[in-house]
Amino acid sequence: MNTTAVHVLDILLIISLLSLAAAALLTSDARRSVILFMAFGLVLAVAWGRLHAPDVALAEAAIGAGLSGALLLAALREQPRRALSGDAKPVRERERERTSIDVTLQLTVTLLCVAVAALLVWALAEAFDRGPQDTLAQAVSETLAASGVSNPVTAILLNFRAYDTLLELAVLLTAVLGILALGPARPGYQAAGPVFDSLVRWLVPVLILTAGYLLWVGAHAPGGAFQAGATLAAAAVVLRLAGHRTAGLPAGQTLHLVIAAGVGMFLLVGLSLLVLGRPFLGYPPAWAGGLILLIESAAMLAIAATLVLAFLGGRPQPAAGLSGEKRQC
Amino acid sequence: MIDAMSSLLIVSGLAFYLAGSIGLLRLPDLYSRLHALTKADNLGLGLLTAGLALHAQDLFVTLKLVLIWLAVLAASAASAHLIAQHARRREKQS
Amino acid sequence: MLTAQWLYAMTGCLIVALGLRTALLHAVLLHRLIGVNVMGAGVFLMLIAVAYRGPGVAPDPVPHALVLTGIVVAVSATALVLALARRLTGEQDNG
Amino acid sequence: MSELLTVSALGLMLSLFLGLLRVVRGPSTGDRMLATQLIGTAGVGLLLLLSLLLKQTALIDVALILALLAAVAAAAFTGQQRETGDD
Repeated sequence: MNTTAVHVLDILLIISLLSLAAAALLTSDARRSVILFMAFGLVLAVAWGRLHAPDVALAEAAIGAGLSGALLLAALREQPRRALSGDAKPVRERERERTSIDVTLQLTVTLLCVAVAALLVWALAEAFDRGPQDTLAQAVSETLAASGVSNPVTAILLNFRAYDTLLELAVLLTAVLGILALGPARPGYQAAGPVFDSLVRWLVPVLILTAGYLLWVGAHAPGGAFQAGATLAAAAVVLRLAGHRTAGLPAGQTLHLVIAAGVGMFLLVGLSLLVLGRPFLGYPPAWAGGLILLIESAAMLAIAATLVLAFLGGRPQPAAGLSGEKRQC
Repeated sequence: MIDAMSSLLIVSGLAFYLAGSIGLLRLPDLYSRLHALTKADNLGLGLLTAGLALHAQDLFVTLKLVLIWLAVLAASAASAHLIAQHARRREKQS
Repeated sequence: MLTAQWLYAMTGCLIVALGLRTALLHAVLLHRLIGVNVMGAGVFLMLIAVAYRGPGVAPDPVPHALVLTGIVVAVSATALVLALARRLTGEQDNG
Repeated sequence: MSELLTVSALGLMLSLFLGLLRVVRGPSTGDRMLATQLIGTAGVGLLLLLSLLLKQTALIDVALILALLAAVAAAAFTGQQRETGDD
């Protein structure tokens, strides 16, 4: 690809990103802001592809362009006239509130943000001056052969820095426990009608298959538990949008098992290795591939359940006994 | 020969894309813009994927390309329907 | 240093500043939340730009792994904030 | 062939850019949703071209995910709530 054309593409991509970010942040209408943020996510996925980060692009495509927009729209839809969207008070009062954040404060904060940006630019310039620091990247490529997988990103997440990923799954678990503790889920959606239903009927199985494919392919190509989990969660969100109340989530005890599966399997494997006289999560090279796939499968389910509960916004409600709606299919 | 075919398909796909987005920008109201957009979705991407499929090394890639086209086709039909319905509902309300 | 690397990293800085400003100044919670998310995207852009090594060269995979998990954590945290806000407005309505 | 792909990628980027103008301009939210749809389709095409140009086959999978989720935004935007359903 010739360099001038690449530069033109880069500049157009960057202008798109900046103008979408600015438009999403500067509009006063909440719905407009969410839609612009979704478009920002779409362009960002293309930018990750352009910067040779396909693993990140996969996650962004599922989350940035799908899930988080649906989540924000769902939150907005539920409370259109409440504090969340700022519509709780009459327009005049809101106007007063907006101007009451006085000009000096606005100016100070804006200057502060400019200073933060300048600091970041300076730090980056320093880093670029020193040239690429490839010590970590080199360490990864040297030990990759013994990691059990050939995709370096998966090797880092599930082997070299497995502790970090374990703790990260614990963070996700904490977030989902918080969401579950805060109350019941948002109200579901009405059946979207025959056109959307016929799409859903084949889209959901294809998304589930794609999630399985991403999990499997993650060992040697871009993909893995995070991307697969996000794709699986997207399948559930589609189900929910089509009017299925539980979005395919299991009920009660099983649900709790699933959301704890990622951390649980990680600990189980780690402790078993300790018992066998190896370091915690120090896989024997011969088993590494299998163990990673085992942990990743559990992590995929846990991540998917977490993201679906994030979209629901609380404890899923059983279909029975609520305003007499019948579940379809 | 295959290269020429592929180029022709890709270029005509691009033409539909551009026609679609110019339509989206220039046409006067939502419903006619909907119409313009489905051109880009259905034909633009269809021709593009067909052109790229001629380059595909293995069957699996071809399969994925076909799936991408079908998915966008179905999604564009469904969302055009949903958006038009939504707009009509809004009009009735006001 | 590559031009593309520099361009995208600087864009990341600008996006961080834009997001931060909204996160601090906007009166409405949802806007502030979108501000935080945009700021996160800016940080991700800086990291991925730093990892980029030019055409045909494998990029540094370590920032990729960081950003990948960051995306998932960001959306979960956003959902937690929304659930908290929902509970809060619910309480206010009842009391 | 590579030149043609490059030019096409720029063309698609232009198409995406035009869609972006409509997203920012509106006027109605329906218009913005439509334009987001166009940005998505252009993004899918762009990723497919980039997968050949940058020799990154995995970008086809990214395009696939974007394509599969293309309807989610519109459904989330137009979906009517149960119980209240007062949209």
